[in-house]
Amino acid sequence: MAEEKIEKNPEIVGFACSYCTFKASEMAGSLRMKYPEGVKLIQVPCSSRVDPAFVIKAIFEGADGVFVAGCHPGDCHFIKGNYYTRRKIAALKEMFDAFSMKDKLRLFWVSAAEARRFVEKVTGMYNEIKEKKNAG
Amino acid sequence: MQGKKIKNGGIESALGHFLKDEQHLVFGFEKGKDNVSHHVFKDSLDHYAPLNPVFSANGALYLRRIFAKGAQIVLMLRPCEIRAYVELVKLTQIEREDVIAVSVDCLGTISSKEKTGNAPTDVDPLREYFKDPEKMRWACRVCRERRGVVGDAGIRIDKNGSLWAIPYTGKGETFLSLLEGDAEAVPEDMFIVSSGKTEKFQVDMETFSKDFSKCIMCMNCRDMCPVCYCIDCVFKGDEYLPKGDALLNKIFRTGSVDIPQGKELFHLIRMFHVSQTCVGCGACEEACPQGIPLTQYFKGISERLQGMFGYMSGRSFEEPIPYVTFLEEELKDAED
Amino acid sequence: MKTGIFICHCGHNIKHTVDVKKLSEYFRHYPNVVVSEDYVFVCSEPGQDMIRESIEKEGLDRVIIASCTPSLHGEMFKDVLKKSDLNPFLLRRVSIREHCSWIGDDVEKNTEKAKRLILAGLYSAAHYVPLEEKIVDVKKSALIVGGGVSGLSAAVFLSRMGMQVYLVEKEAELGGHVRVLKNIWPSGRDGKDIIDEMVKELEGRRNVELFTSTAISSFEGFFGNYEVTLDTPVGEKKLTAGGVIIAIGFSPFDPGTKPELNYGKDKRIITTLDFERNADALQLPENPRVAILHCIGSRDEQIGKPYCSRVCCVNALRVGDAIKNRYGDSYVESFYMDVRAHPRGGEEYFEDTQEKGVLFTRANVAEIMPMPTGVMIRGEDTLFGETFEREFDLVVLSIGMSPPADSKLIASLFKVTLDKDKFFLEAHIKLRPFDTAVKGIFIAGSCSGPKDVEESINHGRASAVKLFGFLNLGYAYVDPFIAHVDPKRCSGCRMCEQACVAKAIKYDEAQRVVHVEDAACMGCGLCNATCPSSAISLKGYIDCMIDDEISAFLEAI
Amino acid sequence: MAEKNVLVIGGGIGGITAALELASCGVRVTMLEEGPSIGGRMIQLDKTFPTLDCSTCTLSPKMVEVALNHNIEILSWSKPMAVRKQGAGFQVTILKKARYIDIKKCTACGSCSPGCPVLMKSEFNMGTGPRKAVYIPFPQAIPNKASIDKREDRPCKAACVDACPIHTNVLGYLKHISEGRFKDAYMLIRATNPFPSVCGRVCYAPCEGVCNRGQLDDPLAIRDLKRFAVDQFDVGSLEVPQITKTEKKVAVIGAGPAGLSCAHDLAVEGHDVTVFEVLPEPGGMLRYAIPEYRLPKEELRKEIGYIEKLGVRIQCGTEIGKDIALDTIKNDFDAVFIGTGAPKGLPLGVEGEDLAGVVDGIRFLRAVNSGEPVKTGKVVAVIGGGNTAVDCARTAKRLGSESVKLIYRRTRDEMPAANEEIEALLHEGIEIQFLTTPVRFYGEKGNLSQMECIRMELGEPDASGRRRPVALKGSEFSMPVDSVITALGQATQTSFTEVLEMSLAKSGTIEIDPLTGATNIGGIFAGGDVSTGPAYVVDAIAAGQRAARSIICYLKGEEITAASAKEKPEKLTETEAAELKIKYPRLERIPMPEKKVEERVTNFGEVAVGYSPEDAMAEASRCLAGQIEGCIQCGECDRRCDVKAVDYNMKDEIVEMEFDSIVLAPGFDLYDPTEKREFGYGTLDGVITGIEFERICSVTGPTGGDILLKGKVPKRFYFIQCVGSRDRQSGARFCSRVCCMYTAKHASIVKDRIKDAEIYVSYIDVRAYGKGYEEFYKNTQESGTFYIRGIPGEVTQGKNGLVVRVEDMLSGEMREIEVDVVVLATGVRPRKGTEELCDIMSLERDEYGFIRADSISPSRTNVDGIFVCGMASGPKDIPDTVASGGEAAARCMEYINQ
Repeated sequence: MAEEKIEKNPEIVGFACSYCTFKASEMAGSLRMKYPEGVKLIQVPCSSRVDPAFVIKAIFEGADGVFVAGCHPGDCHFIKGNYYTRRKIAALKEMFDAFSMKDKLRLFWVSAAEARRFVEKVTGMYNEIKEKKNAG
Repeated sequence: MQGKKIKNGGIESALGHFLKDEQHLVFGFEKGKDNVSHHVFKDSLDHYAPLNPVFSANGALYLRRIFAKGAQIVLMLRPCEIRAYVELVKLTQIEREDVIAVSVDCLGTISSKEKTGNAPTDVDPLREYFKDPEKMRWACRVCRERRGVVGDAGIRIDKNGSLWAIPYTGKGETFLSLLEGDAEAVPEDMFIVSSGKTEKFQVDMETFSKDFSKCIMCMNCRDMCPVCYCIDCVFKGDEYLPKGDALLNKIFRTGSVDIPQGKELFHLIRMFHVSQTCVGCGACEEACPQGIPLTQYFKGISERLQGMFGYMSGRSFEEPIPYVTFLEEELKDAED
Repeated sequence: MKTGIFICHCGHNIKHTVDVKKLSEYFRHYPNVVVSEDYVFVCSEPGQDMIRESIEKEGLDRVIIASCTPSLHGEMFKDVLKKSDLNPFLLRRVSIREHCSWIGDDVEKNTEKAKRLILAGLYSAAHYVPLEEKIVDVKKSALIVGGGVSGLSAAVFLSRMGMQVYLVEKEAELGGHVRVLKNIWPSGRDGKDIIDEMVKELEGRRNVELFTSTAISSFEGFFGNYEVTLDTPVGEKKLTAGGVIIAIGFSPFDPGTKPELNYGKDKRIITTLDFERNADALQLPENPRVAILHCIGSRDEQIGKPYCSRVCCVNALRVGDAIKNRYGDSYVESFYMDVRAHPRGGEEYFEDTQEKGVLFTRANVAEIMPMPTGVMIRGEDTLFGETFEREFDLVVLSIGMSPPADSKLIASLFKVTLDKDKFFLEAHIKLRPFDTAVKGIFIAGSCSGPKDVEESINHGRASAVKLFGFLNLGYAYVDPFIAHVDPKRCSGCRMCEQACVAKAIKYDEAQRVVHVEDAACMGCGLCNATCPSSAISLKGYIDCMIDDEISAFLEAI
Repeated sequence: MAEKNVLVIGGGIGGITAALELASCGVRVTMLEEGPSIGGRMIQLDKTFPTLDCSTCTLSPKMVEVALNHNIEILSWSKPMAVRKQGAGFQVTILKKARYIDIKKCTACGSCSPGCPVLMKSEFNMGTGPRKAVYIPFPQAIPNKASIDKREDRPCKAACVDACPIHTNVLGYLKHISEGRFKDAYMLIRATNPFPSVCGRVCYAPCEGVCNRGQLDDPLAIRDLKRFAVDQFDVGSLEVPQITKTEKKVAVIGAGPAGLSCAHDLAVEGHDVTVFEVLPEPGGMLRYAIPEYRLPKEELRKEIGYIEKLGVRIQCGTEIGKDIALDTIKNDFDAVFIGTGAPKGLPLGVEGEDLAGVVDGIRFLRAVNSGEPVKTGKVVAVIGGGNTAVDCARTAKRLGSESVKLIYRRTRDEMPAANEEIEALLHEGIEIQFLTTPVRFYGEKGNLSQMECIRMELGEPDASGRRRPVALKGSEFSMPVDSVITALGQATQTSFTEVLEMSLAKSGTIEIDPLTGATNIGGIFAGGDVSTGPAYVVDAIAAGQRAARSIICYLKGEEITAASAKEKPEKLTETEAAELKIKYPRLERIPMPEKKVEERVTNFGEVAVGYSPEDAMAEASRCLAGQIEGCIQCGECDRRCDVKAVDYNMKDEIVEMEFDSIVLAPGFDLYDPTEKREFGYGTLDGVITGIEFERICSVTGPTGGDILLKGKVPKRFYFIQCVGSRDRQSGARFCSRVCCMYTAKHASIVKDRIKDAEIYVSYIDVRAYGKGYEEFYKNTQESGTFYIRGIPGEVTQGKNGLVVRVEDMLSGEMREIEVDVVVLATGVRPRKGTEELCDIMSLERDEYGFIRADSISPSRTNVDGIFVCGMASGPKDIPDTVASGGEAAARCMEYINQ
């Protein structure tokens, strides 16, 4: 009997800023948009609160992917926070790239109204990672 | 560029004169019986050696939290040490007021783990010795800046083996004034013309895990790192490395935990912490009892991450550390 | 630790796709959990009663409510805790509706996800400590920088409201640019009257101190208690201000920087400001030919002024109107790109001016050449695509507004930010136009971008009411979710201080550690992520909380 | 400082700013909002210029701030009716419109809206999409509570709903059908009825009997419309809802309508249900008594199939009391429902009844419905006057009998069979012999050949109110017959209950609490014919549902409570009926077509053909409830609301309040460009206004944020500025100050979302006067939007889209540009109601109707103490509105502290 292939579902941890992305995720929920349950969010006041160490920790605890998401550049509730986020996370991505795991970390800008975009971003990430994970 | 050609014994006499003041110190190298080592000269500059062919630790490590009032210290150190010093100044770990930092051209070093007795200490024999780059530590071979062009002033070696002192800041001018002779144009071509280059660092997690599997979490690498300046390391707490009850909790919750735990986590987080300030000196690797190729990783990562912002650690006192500043229009492709 | 977990069905909304019974059952046996219940509507009266009873009966010290997203019903649940004498910050909300039951249909997967989410709440809440909304004393006094119409209106309002007002003007006279305007459109009032009226009122008040010919030499401290040193003609003056309004206005664009305009080389080429000042003294022939040029120093990227100055189109209309009123048979031609007669009544004014005979030509003017017989204007009519040369007796340049000459200086003194054009930057261009990134420092009037007189008055008063709202109680509440420094762990590297947008972190030279000014902190957590040893941490979002949430999502259970 | 109270009228960004500023200064603010939520126009915007940041992101935190501020009280659905100056302050009469939702109870869970059958234009979406009559206007609404848009009282009393044993939402499904939403109609029926296709065919329709429209002209064809809705939908495609399983097991005895309805409701609740049925197939009387021509078996099978999909196991061929004892079942299950019906036919009790050729009607129908070969004679007499008798007669006719006669002892008026059934019977050529009853059967060799009858006359009324038939002595007569089918009534079969000593009535029915279905034995419930004696399908369903509700409580260990008592169907009073007759002219009921007699008597094919969609919609729209706008009080939201927050009887309130000052921020409306015929708004598809376009772009809008028109992504856009601004013709000389920029914003949104879009903008002057505006305009232009100076002369329908004719004033050429969408940047107008507002406050207005304000202190009105901010006094962009809100607050503070 052919062995049934067990599909492996990835775990994605996302950091979402309270003012934009978390709001978008709330709206995605209230509009009953669907996205994989493997995506779990941690709410932070501002994306700049995300210490790259959290990302590294999540990866070593077994996350298949991590994303950091905040307001679009220039729209930060804390005025400039996300510019710092961008620097740090871009650097961390470069570091991940050096370790040949660039696709595990992503940075998204999602405003509070962009529920659709939020869903598209996380679903896209989930599916890509899932495909890789199941490819071998 | 203007500078002063240093006469034979010029440094010794100038700094010796400088040390006459009770409060004045020189931090450089001392020639011992069978070794050259870091030394703080207080009253005289006896046995002073401008060059040290053996790398055991980064001298900037000892400078952290020097806030002495009134003392005047002249640093006569390798470029990698001065660069670390510059970073520490930016991080308010050293009061710049008290220090004149002079970077001395570095012809290369060998590891303190090698037999150290047979490396020469004088300029010319050393130049000869390191003609074969394989003798050098890997960190030196691919060093980004072996030229004495950082800090307040530099000691450069010209093609003929003569030493030149060149000021870069006001403090550098003060240093120069200690030396005899008049300022003159510095020759264009120096012995060390350019610095080494590493290839873009690329590795995979498997290799990384293998390389670090030997790690015993002694954290010597952290302790000997000149730019790992924290008084209290996050790894002392339970957030990343649970200990005691916290560890027990975790074991009860999850079933089992590898001991020693969190090797990868420790090194990667530290790597990110020092990514903008690492000078690639390789002190961590010197300190590692397990022979893990730390320099490759830390230097490799930091050069990639610094490159993103056109930053080079220790190059200038003015450049802000990239993580505490930003440009509104940059990193357009950072977003996925 | 005694944790109570309350899982809401939200009618069918959650129960529909999450096995709430299974969850409450699972957590009932979890260490440190003493109550684990599911209920149809935790937010309803009986639901709240259930929580209250559990707190009182079981002595709960943590409450976890797994229901809708935290932004809903947040305050209400906090009140429930308060009523039971439990610190409201020991409440953790877990969203299992918007983030779980509504986004997937698979009951098993959703239940698993909900379990992880609640677990994250549980782990995180274990680190919660009671927090208090702190109160800081604030001085009921305001420093107003700039004595133009904005600053004066702010001062008038604040003084009427009984606040101590210090108004600082670098010039010898108060009133700024408005003082010279003889006929302010649309009211037709004399600027001097408006200014004198306000100054007179201020001078008559005991709670107002006016400083002219005065500069600010130092500015220290934090929201509610700013220490200010003034350099006055009679010597140094120190004062404490609770808040600041920066209303330093604008600088008129200097047409001299565009040599092709030949401004300053011929008295027949003047600016709108010159016209306002000296309209009566102008010497013009019987039936004068007058050209008015729009957008001088505005919408001009070549000279680094890409912005529209907002007021100059109406100023240009004013000139045309005035000439036409005085010389009925004059020839007045306005050269424009777009006529931005946008203010209330502006469009009508534009039409009226056209009806009075002012010609409007959409044109690019290339050159202004003084000739013996007149001033020659050469340009291209962009409607007809033809070049033209015409001679005029008077050329009026409708100049734009440039940022105040000392904007950089003032910005660095108060540690606030300028925009790309060197005007002051608002915290939010639309909804927080008076706030800066620094708490207690406000901006008003043209210093944040060109504005007309009416708008500047508007701004002055509006920013003043904002400041008053901050200070009027004499104390202010501080959000509990702010940064906090553990001095024993701080290495004093000052990275956080450099990064802090709110400028709330201060370095203590003696101790070589930083501390946070509670009142100034905005609570973004950037400092926490910047500090390598997490010596500075954001209350409510400290490292171990977030780290444990990560663990809760991922570790084997 | 004594506490001061200020009234802020309008909950848009202007009002919000003023209110927050005042509250921060320690003033108590009452904010009146005419609609259900604060947020004003700004919350309707997708993005705001020039930063293109999202409007919701920036505004909703402010709205939350208002809601949380202890100094601010929001009164939604409220407006001032009268204002009187009193000293320096004002006394204000406020109308608080009823919300019909108790906001203290409402949890904003949103369960109500999906069920509401009334679709209305969404104000929030500017009519580009629908909303329900019960609704939360948008997810971020403050207060975040539902409202019911009830505008007038329903003209009828909804007697249909009260008459229905299962309270079918008749009003609701008729509303759906009348507007063509057939699936929604079906789902609504389904919500309270697991056998819609059965009830759509064979229900006795008590609803129609009481239908209030029947008092005007004809009652609605409620059952036939149900049948129509059922026909539009395949039960097989119905998805099974998510069910959370419980550990409880329930046994249902009898797979008739009562048992299966009970099983259905229990299964949805997650209980594990097993149904025991003695016959080989489930369905009970529906399966074995009702003839195929009335209820096709296939329909029934589908309905039962769905119940099985819910996880109900049906164990056929198992007789309780024989195969399994009742006490075993009681022990094996957590609860039991008995719905075994009344399966026994009652004997006639006359001589010769045992002859071959005399059969019991129930048995006869069961045999036919089981597909057994049944032969009836040439001449058949059916005894009885009920539906069963009629079914037997019509069945016999179809089986080929030459003569079929119905023998009934009373007259037509007393016949219990449904009128239309009798009509059909007569139609099919079956004769009824009234006032006759058989007294004896004769036979030859044990086979029936003759029947002796006696004539009857009607005497005194009996207990049932019907006049008792009395035999006329000596009127006996004989008739030849081959077959006699007796259909005189049915009885229960309850001997299996004896093991548990269940209490039974004399007639053999099980005694239950009629409100809960509980028997005298704990955990055992009963309902349907077994407890009432023979009744109708819908009564059985009701009984099953009632018992299910009780069992659910029982299994939870909760007290078993009776469902709320049924309202009695109410008639219109005569005056009401007379008034309505005038209001709603006579409209006759549209009959449902049936097969021709010749076609139908030869086979068992279904007789009733069903409505066409057009007829169904026309018939459904006769419903009186559907004649009104807004909520029709169908009760669906109430049924769905778990916290019972719905209150249709809520009344508008009028309150008197005192304030120290008033700040007006009623906002603005947008110019309606219909009168500008040349642009084709309202006549040409694809011509829309800017604010409608805004909604189409928005994630919370009708398309979820995709720019779609009629389901397609448009590629070519034409924006026309200054529509209704700078235009004497439309009475507005003024510049609206926002349209240039919102057009540039729209253009850039389009560019961002539709990469290959072609965009044109017509303008007179581009008034990009605010901070960052000029740069934004430049960017828009540079990223490929074509600006054309000149306003088009007309927009017409071309072959491949709309054709815009415009003279490009810069090139002087006349152009014809073909596009998919024309967006009109309509100007600003005073908000509807501004005039009334000004009148009650004695405020002056300017020539355009905006509130007149001072030119140097722009919040001052002609009445001291009343201030104005935002667009109410003339066009403003958002920053100016915020500034004016602050200024108004400042003036107001000065005024109240004088």
